Amino acid sequence: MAGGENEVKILYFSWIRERVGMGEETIGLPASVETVGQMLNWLQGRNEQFAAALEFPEIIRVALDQEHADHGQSLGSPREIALFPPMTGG
Amino acid sequence: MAGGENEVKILYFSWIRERVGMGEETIGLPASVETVGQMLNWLQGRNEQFAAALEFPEIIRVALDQEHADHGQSLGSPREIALFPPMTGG
Amino acid sequence: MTKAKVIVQSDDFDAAAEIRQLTEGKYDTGAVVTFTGLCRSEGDSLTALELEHYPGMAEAEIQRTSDEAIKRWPIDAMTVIHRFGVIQPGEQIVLVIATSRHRDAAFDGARYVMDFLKTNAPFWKKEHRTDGQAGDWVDAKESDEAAKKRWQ
Amino acid sequence: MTKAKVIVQSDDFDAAAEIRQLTEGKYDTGAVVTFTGLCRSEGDSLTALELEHYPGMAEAEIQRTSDEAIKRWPIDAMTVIHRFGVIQPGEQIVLVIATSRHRDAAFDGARYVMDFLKTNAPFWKKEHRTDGQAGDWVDAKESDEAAKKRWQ
Repeated sequence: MAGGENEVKILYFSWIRERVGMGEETIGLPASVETVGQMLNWLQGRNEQFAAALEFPEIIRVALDQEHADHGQSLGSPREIALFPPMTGG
Repeated sequence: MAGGENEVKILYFSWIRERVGMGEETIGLPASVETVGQMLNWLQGRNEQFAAALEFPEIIRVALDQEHADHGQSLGSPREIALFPPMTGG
Repeated sequence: MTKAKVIVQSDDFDAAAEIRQLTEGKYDTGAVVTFTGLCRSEGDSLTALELEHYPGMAEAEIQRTSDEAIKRWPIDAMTVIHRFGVIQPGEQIVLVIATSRHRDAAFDGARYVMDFLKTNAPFWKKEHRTDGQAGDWVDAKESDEAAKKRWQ
Repeated sequence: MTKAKVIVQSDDFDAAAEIRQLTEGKYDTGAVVTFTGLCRSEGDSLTALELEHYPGMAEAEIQRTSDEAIKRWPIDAMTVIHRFGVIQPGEQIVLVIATSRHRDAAFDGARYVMDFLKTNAPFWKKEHRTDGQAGDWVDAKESDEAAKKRWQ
């Protein structure tokens, strides 16, 4: 893969979607991003919107291929990543 | 009251009703019967059917005026007494 | 304080209609827990259960139990219906509905009422057997006595 | 092992019909516990809640949770329906039905599913306010996180 980047679909929900200004995108993550937490850190540095949306990364929930993932978890090579706030269904 | 007896309605339910052969009766309890347990003991001595129905008095439940009563409880002067086995509703 | 609606009847009941009665126009109720007890066939060995009850005390005892639940938890409304008479496998025997703002009170309230109703409400079940033999009175279960202890 | 029936839809649901589906002809089911979650108006301050969800994962997460309940307790059958979209006060949001031979498994199973669904199923509620102001996203409650701990 050119530049060591992996193309992946990322979905955003709820107020994260509103703050980053889109529901989904496909981006290349640098190969240096190895864990869920590192990915959040990298996304936060992209622009002002992402900085605002991910200001408190500890509360952001992440799913890899539709399964909940801890921030310390290795990213692997998912087809789909999702970022969302704590859930309020039911 | 003549002979120191108090007339009271007694109701029988479930297999106690079947064994004593009636659903209810009005009887005079001797004044010497002061507690629920003493009443069970006295009823047991009435005849063969009562002896069979109340063979194991510890499992017999008693209600005084439609409220559960312990065997050690004072009988008082209820309008209505009921004898029944452990309940199996619901 | 709300009083529970308590009915003891031989007729069947409509759980959905009873739920509607408790929730219609109540826009601060967020949780409805419903328990329905059904007659089992015990592996096709029973044609029916016959429920005997103590009229008057059955209603009074269920009322005491459900009013106690309303005192213990923030319950918006409660309905309890218990049938008597001959009831066939698959038919409804008992209904408990508890509504509340949040789910915990509704779950606790409904379960509390069922736990106490089982051992304290004067109902007795007699089996009608498919093989024609005389049916037994159902034995009380020790697990039902034990279930009450979780509320102490 | 039975699999739970899981549906995520914008349409309303008929709880009574769903219960019938789980109990009809099941003569060894003795207990049905139903939880219905309703939209509250929060003292008339809301005209509606808007539920956003993550399609695919919402179904998968509810399926994982309810299948886990079926593994933990002797549950005969289970149905879970969760709505998304704009829902008005008094309307139904979520339905959980658990059936079992006895009441304990049905109560535990239904409550377990609700406790995990609240914090693990990807749904988010946004308020629509009666005063016309922009509504907030509903905050997650710490009590919901705590509720899961009782199952450890």
